[in-house]
Amino acid sequence: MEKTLNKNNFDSFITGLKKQGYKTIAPKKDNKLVTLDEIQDANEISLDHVITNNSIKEYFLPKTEKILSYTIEKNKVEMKEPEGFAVKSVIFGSRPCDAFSLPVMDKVFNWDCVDKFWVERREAVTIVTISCDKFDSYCFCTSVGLAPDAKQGSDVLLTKISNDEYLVETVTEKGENLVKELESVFSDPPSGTPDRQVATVEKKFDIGKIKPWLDDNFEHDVWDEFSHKCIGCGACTFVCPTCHCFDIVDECSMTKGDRVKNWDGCQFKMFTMHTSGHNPRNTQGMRWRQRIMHKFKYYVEKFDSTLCVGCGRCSRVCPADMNISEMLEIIETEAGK
Amino acid sequence: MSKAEAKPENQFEPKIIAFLCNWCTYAGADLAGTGRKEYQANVRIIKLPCTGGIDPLFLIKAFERGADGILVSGCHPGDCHYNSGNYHARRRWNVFRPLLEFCGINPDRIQFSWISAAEGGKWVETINGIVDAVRELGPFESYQKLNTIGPETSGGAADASSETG
Amino acid sequence: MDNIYRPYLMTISDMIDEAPGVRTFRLNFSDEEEGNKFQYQTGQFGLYSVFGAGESTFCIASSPTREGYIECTFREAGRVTKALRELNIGDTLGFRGPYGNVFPIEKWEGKNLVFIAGGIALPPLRSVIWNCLDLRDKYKDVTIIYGAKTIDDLVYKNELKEWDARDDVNLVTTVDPGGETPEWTGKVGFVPTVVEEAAPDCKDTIAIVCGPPIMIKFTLPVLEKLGFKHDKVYTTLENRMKCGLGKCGRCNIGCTYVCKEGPVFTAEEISKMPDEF
Amino acid sequence: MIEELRKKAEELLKNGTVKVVFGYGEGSVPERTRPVFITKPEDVNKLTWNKYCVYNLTTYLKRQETRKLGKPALILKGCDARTIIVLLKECQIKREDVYIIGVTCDGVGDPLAEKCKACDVHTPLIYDDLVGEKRENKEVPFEERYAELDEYEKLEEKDKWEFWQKQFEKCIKCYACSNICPLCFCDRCIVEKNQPQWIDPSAHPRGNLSWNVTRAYHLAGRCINCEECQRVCPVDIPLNLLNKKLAKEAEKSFDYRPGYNIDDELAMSTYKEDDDEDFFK
Repeated sequence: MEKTLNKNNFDSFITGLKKQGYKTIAPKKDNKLVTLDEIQDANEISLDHVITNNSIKEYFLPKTEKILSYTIEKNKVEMKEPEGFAVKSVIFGSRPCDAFSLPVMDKVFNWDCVDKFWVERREAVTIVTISCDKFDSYCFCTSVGLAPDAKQGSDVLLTKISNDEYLVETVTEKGENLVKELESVFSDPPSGTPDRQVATVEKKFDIGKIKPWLDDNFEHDVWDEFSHKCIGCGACTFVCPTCHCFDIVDECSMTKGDRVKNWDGCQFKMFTMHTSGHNPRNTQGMRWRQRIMHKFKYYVEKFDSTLCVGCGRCSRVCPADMNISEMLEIIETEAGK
Repeated sequence: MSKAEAKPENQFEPKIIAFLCNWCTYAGADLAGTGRKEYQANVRIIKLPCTGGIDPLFLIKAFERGADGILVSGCHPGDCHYNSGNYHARRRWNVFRPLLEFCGINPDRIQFSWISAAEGGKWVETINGIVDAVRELGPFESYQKLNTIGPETSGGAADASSETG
Repeated sequence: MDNIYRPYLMTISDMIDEAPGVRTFRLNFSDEEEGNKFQYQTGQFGLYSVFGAGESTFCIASSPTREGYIECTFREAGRVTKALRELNIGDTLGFRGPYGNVFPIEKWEGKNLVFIAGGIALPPLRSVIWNCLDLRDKYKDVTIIYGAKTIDDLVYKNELKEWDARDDVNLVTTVDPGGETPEWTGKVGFVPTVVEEAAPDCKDTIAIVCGPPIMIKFTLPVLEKLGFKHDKVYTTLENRMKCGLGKCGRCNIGCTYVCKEGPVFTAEEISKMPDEF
Repeated sequence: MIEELRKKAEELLKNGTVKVVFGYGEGSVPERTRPVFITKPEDVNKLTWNKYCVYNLTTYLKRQETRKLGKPALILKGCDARTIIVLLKECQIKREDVYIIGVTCDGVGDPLAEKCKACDVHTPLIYDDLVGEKRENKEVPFEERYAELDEYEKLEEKDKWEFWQKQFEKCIKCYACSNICPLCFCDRCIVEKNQPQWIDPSAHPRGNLSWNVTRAYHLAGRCINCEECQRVCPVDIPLNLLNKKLAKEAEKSFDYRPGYNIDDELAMSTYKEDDDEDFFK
């Protein structure tokens, strides 16, 4: 289904969502950052950014979440399932790269056994994406097979067609239902071919050359050389929309507690360390290799999908300016040798 | 004590955690006890070898677990059983206290004192003082609110206020 | 939808101290119905949790032929194992599992078996040893070579006696040089050396090796020298895990998720993995 | 100045004084530089110097991977060089194990970094070689140095709490702040220790408060105000305000500023009998 949405109607769109019982999450300016955050009012929405600082991931895999609660009394333990974590919401104004990260991660959370915390949230949330009309030098979606107006993962895709008008394309049934629910705020589709204002993101490398090289170069000097500047923090993995590694810890008092799932990252020294002190990934080079391998080889082999959507967030936040697309360009060059 | 008798109904009873050095203040508190001196029963004592061994994290942990107020007390300067433990402690609190204040924690919730083994009376006074002060401030709800994880509001992990006693 | 992170509640019905810091728990399902439905095969592992301390991964040390309970053996090392040691008979703990693949014992029928273990790595082999011994007539010769640092550190001392007394089991125990006492009648020497001395015949034989990385590293070449083919040598790997379900992303060696595709691997499979143990 | 730096680096590598030079190279975008580790004299052209050289390269002295490269020469601004003095005082490095190429500096960042506004170390206080024209290190008055704190100190208690809760709430526990910090050199951070678990590793309000307060406190009387923690924070928490507050208190109470004088006792491992104790009962 195609429609148009005028910027002036954002207000009634957001009010409409509220009336229908949706929690609305949208890009919001907060000092230096633009973050996907809960909004109450359409005028909180920020639209002039390239990409939000946080990824869409945290609405499906929160930085910390309860997976079990329990009470302990003498030697009797009672368990309680967490409730209310999946809230009917709309994420409005996320980017196509972010939206695409969801079907990519569906694969691991549905693999073999189903992680209900992910799946139930996925069901509860409708994604209304806005195509990118600008980009920066860190963006490389086109290099990993995406596009600034890619539809995968979105339920509805909005694309700017004039200064204050967006083309509305429904992608899924869920999206179609949402548009129908709020029909009055949308206008008829444009007559003729609309002028889609979509950024032109240049390709930085040929993804086809990456995996074959990785297959043969588990041992290579580039891993150490490139990662000398890495400080071993988790910023890259935490802002990444597709990094999904987590830790499970218990937090409790004497009589009750929670089992909690927290973001964890492969760049931390402690990530793989055994209790004995032995660490299979003992150097930052090995950990950096794991990050690249996981994204561009292991995940591809296992789930037939690259675990990177080219959003460039990791490169933007890296304290030491480790640039992932630069790494991939180096690999491409090496592969051509 | 007359105060305890005149206790109005539903009066808020703050939980005070006292970190005491073994050699002076703990002995002082003991003296107050053997001297049958009464003081408000809101204090839970944690005895440590020396104030010099009290990590600021102890204080944070106490607040996490439901304390409304904290007392840190040890030997008077010059009287430390380990010579200089209390001097080091004093340096620590000199910077840590303003840090907490800077973060919006009322400094009256964390009090410091020197009470010797002979000062049973000062112990009674100090405890009554901090209990009254913290009662005035009310429960440390803003900190205890931090204990809720996720959307479920009932029963967060360290919703421990019911069990510090 | 089921919560895949929800553990079974288990009650400790028995415990035995095996060696300094090493303890075995026998666990029964608190909910009998759950226990009746529960099934596992030898080689699999689980996540044991102490409520309030967290989860820890180790194998199921009992044999599926012994029904109604599972057993686990652990050494006190980290936060969770320390909390486990503080539990007593009658206490409750959590168990998620069974996870991972299994020892293909049916494929081994009619063959000789050589089990080689070092230190605290006997528990995963104990499961498969008892499983095979309980189906004794399906296998030919059974040899167990087990070593530890000192006599004290040998685990399952009662069962070692039992195996030693059996005619149909050839048990070789060894302790590292310096770990023996004058009364010690077993061997003295490191496991790889003892394996070389014992020289099990490779013909029609399966070798199952489990131990610390350094022991495995030196034992595999010995087996190769004795003529064991890579696909006739099995081992079980241990890596740090948090979910056991192929999601948390830390146990992988190259493309292989130890929690899903392991923990049981043949030496052949291992030789194909990148060197990241 | 770039040429001078390159020449110096080349000379040190060629004559074997050092095995590696920690310096600044061109970054992903013109507004960024990145740490580079030059091990071959022919690579010195990768070194650069401009107003975007904000990093404090001394942080790589604590990392196993860069330590393995051998004796380093570090290109250090005045502020960064103060770290060396603290590290020496805390016995983390030996003077003979590092070679310091000091650079005089008029401030970095665009807009000018906060730390540069009250700079009194335009010329490093410790170096083996100095590149750039020597500047006078004029003392900046106490009030001016901590002026940034004023508006926060003035807040009401409730507003302070709300302000910081809003900031800490954002924390994702990526530990970039502590990993970038040249003075957070513990092999195993307190947050990585779980027996007992002093600080909840979860990124919830409780864990975030205890982490951020503890991180700051562990730098009391040590932080040299390089502002790296704040710069790298992916969620933009003004961490340096906490550090600065502690620095202010340490200076006020103990008349001590870290990284200025190698002969000064470390503030938190010494004491004076007449230290302030007005707040004691």
